[in-house]
Amino acid sequence: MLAKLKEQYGSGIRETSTYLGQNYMIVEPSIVSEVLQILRDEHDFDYCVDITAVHYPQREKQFDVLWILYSFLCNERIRVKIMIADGEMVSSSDPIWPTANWLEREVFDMFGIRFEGHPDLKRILLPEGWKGHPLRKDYGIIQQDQEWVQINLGIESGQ
Amino acid sequence: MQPVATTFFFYLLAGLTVASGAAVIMRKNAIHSALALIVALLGQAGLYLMLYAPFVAGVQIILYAGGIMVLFLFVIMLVNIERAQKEEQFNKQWLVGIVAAVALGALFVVVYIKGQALFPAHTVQLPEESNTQQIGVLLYGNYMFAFEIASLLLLVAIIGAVVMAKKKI
Amino acid sequence: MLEYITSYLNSNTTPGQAGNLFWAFVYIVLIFLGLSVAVIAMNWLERKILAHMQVRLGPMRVGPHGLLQPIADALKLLLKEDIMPERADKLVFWIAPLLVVMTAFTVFIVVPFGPTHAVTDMNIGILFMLGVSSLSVLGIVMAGWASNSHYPIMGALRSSAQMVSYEIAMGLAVVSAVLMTSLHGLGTYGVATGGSGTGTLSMIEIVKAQQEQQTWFLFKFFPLGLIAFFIFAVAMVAETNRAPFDLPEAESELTAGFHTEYSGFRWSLFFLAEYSAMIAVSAIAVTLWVGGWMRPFPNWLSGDTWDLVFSLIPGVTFILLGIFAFVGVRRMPKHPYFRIQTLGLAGFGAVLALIGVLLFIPPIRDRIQDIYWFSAKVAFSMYMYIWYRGTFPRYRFDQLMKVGWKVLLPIGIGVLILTAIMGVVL
Amino acid sequence: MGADQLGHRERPMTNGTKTDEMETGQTKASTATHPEKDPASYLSHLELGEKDQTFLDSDELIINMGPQHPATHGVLRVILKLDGEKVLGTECVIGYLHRGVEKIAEHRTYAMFNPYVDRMDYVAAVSNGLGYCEAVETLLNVQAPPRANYIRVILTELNRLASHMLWLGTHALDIGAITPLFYTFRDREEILKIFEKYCGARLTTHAFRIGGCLYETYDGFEQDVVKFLNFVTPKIGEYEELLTTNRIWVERTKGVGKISAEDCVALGVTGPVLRASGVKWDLRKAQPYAAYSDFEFEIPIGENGDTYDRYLVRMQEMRQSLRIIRQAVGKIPEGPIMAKVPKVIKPPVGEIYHSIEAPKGELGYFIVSDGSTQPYRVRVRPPSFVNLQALDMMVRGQLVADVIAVIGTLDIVLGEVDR
Repeated sequence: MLAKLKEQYGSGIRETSTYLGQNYMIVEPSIVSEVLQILRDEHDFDYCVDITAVHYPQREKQFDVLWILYSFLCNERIRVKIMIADGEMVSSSDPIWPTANWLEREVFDMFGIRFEGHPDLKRILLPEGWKGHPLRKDYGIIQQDQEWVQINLGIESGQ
Repeated sequence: MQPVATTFFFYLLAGLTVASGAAVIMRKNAIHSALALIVALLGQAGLYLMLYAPFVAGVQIILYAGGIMVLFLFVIMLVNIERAQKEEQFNKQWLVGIVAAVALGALFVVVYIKGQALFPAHTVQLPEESNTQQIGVLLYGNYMFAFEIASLLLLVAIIGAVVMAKKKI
Repeated sequence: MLEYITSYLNSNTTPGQAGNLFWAFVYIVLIFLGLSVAVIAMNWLERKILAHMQVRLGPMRVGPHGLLQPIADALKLLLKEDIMPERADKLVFWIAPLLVVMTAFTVFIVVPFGPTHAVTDMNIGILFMLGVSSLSVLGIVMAGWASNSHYPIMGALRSSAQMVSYEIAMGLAVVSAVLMTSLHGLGTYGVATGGSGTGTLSMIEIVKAQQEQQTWFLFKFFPLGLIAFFIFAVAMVAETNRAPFDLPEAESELTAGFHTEYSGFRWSLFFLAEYSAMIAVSAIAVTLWVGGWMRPFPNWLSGDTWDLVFSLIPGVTFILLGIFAFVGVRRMPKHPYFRIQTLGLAGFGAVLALIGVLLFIPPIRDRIQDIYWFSAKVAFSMYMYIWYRGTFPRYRFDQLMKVGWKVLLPIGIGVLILTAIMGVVL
Repeated sequence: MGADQLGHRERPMTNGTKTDEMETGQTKASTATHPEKDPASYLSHLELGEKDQTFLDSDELIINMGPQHPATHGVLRVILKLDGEKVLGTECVIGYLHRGVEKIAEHRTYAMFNPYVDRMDYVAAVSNGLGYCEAVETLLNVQAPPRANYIRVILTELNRLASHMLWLGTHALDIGAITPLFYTFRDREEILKIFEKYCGARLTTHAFRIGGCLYETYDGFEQDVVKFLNFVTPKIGEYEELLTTNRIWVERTKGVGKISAEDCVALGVTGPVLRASGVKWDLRKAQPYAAYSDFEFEIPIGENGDTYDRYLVRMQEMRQSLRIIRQAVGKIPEGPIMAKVPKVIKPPVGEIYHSIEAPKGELGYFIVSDGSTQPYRVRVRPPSFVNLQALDMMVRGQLVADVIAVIGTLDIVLGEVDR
């Protein structure tokens, strides 16, 4: 399966390997939605378990964005990973899996990664108008949007 | 039981009815108007009671005040009534209003002057105990046909309303 | 003056019909007080019974077994801040609870607790009851609208639709019962006992008709009476907005429905009205189908001996309740902390027993036993209310309408027609 | 039908009460930012939904359900767009209980973060702990000893029972049946007592440690569990007696909140909701963890994917849990309860995803390690969060009362939705 994909995209698939029995592949951001589509349609990865991201501030391409997929038919999981720089757009997988809607919103909320073609990209867990994206490594653990708290809650600080 | 303080209650109920009737047309708020109308209807029911017509009074309360007016309120709350539009209507009809008021006033004057001749004073002591029974006998005896026609008319009205309100049945 | 007062006692009619204002006033005061006590008692009983159905204890802290809890609650409600939403329609918001309470209490004018124990007997008694109780929906609609808030207005809309719908089924059931009163001159019960062929709407006359026909209308034209009663029993639960038809105040959907924005005393008025309305419709049901003030088995167990036995039951009941209270006293923990509670319970038991003893005195006994049987039947109906609440989930709005219009209404019409046919045939 | 159309209001308002008004600003802001919608998309959008064109020109009503509402199971806020009582669309506003668990994880050591996961799905804290411990164990490449695994299974299944009981009680309460709540809470109490005796805590237990269990079972643990099993088996029948054939219950739940298997998969819905739609999939069978491969049990499935089927599936699941516990207690092995795990947990660089079948669905942990004592990133895949997304689809075109029923049947815990 992976071989077939590799054949199709060549260097687009940068790495496929297994760590502790879990498969993952790293692909180029440009082809990720096609790969995901193929994985769903041709390889029965019909269940998108999770979409998430990891922040590596010291890297040039700061973010890992991950799709964790599962196939009911093969009882198998796979992780699709892309690496993008800050501010780079990722094509949304909402058309492929409707579940991606909220998951991508959460990634946007927490990391500030924008998804292209998402129907309703806005904050989900934090309130509208909050400044900053908490799960970035440069966002301190006790940091908060003082201004927002003061305006909307009428208190000095939320801590 | 002999009635007590008849005159007092008559003027009380009549005054209540007239006052709330005026409120119905004078309030700008549709809900307040509807509530005033309910009070007017209740006052009327009281007047019926004083005329020894308990059945009519009961039906007045149960149908008009308890049934129809509730539906009125229901519809007023549901339907969007734009206030401005309503006020405009009031302004444009002042001429008609005056004509109607003058006509009605004239009628009252005539009735007041010729009242004795028109309605000769005879007090009928209606049997309070069997009032309802008599209505029943009359309704299903003498006026059977008219009664059935009326119910048929209502049936047609119901079907018409359903046809009008529903897009597809 | 004294003559005016005593003259009524010999007359065999209600104070309203006798034209005795003094006694009418006394009856009104008695009914008002009795109803308030009944609502308070009902509050405690509902919480206790429901609690025991749900494997918990219910109120236990204020007074022995929480007996004083309703009083404490009433005090709390009276002292609570009365909040009126800023943008509420002040006048309507203010009138609504009053209207609801007024209608709920007014209907008791014609409720016959006994052949002479009613404020008055109207020629249109049952019509009056239905009419006045149908006015209470106005109060609910006004409350919902005046609050100027979303949940209350949805509650108001629901309740107006619901009550108007179920009033029709209720009316049909009532009419079939009224029809039964007119059939005693013709029916199988043979001897024309002066029946004119026309029925009556008067509450007292309806019970008297059952007395003459020697049957509860519940069992008349079996099973027609039973079906009519069943329709009424369902409709009356819907009319009073109680589970499983408590959609206008559905807690889990509309927070509290039409009285969401009410607090303190105003809210307690709604509460009072709800419970007195429950008692009122139960009273209608009892009057129409279950023989009103008549004691059970008047024709099977007839005769002076049985009369005496049944007339002793009220006193026995109260004495048993008193004994029950004393058992409770014995079972109270023997700790100084509980001394006041124990004494209170003992006092309560003593009062109950005293009432029981009083009820054995012949003049009181004869006057009171009608009221006792009537109240006992109403109390059973109230217990059913609590039972429903403990057992049933809530209907959805469309299902509620379906039950009202597509089930109860056709059956009601069918029962009405069949009753009429039976009356003619038999 | 909004308050502004009632005829006499000076200022137009979208929401009636004062508290609502405070939130109106937010609502407007959130709806104003909506871009153009793709009608085929599953989600959201209050602008969608056709208007009912009767001649009475009734308008839509937008109401806020929550965040303070007795039936939204916490602080869920659902903005409903209604036509009368019919739901045209919903929008969930979540995050009122957001505590930044994932951020906290990056500043705690692996062992220190363990108690935090209990606070997510506080109704099924043991399951959360199990998932986290197993994920870290996978990362460390260690195996918990068999006895620890058996204890884990027993406690987790007890927790599943407790979670389902709480669900049943509150769900029935939402639909208006008040009595089952007290019955289920009475029986849940027995479970909590066992937890308390085992680890001292009742709700947020922190029962397991990375590598196994910290506590050996107390004396009489097995007897207690068996006693509980014998106690609770008839009780489940009792619940069913109250509800399963109750006409009103059936009418309120049959055909309500229907969702097909395809939609479930597309929306990532897992757990009993997925199974009620007819997909026979349970992680305990599909990818057995702990000691689940040792036990015999069945995966109950439904047919229609409606609220009634979900109810039946969960009832069956409770019975299956009892079966698992009975087997586990019967053959619980002797031996150590802790694997050899270093005092300071420093997993090698790498990333791992491990998921378990929590009472609500697939609960997954994605952990990235940079070789230090603190996780570089912990991502929780919360079942409630993903399942809640299906709410909009399930309630479209149904009534307000059904929204309540569907929120109940999804069995969400806001602590887990918001984290």
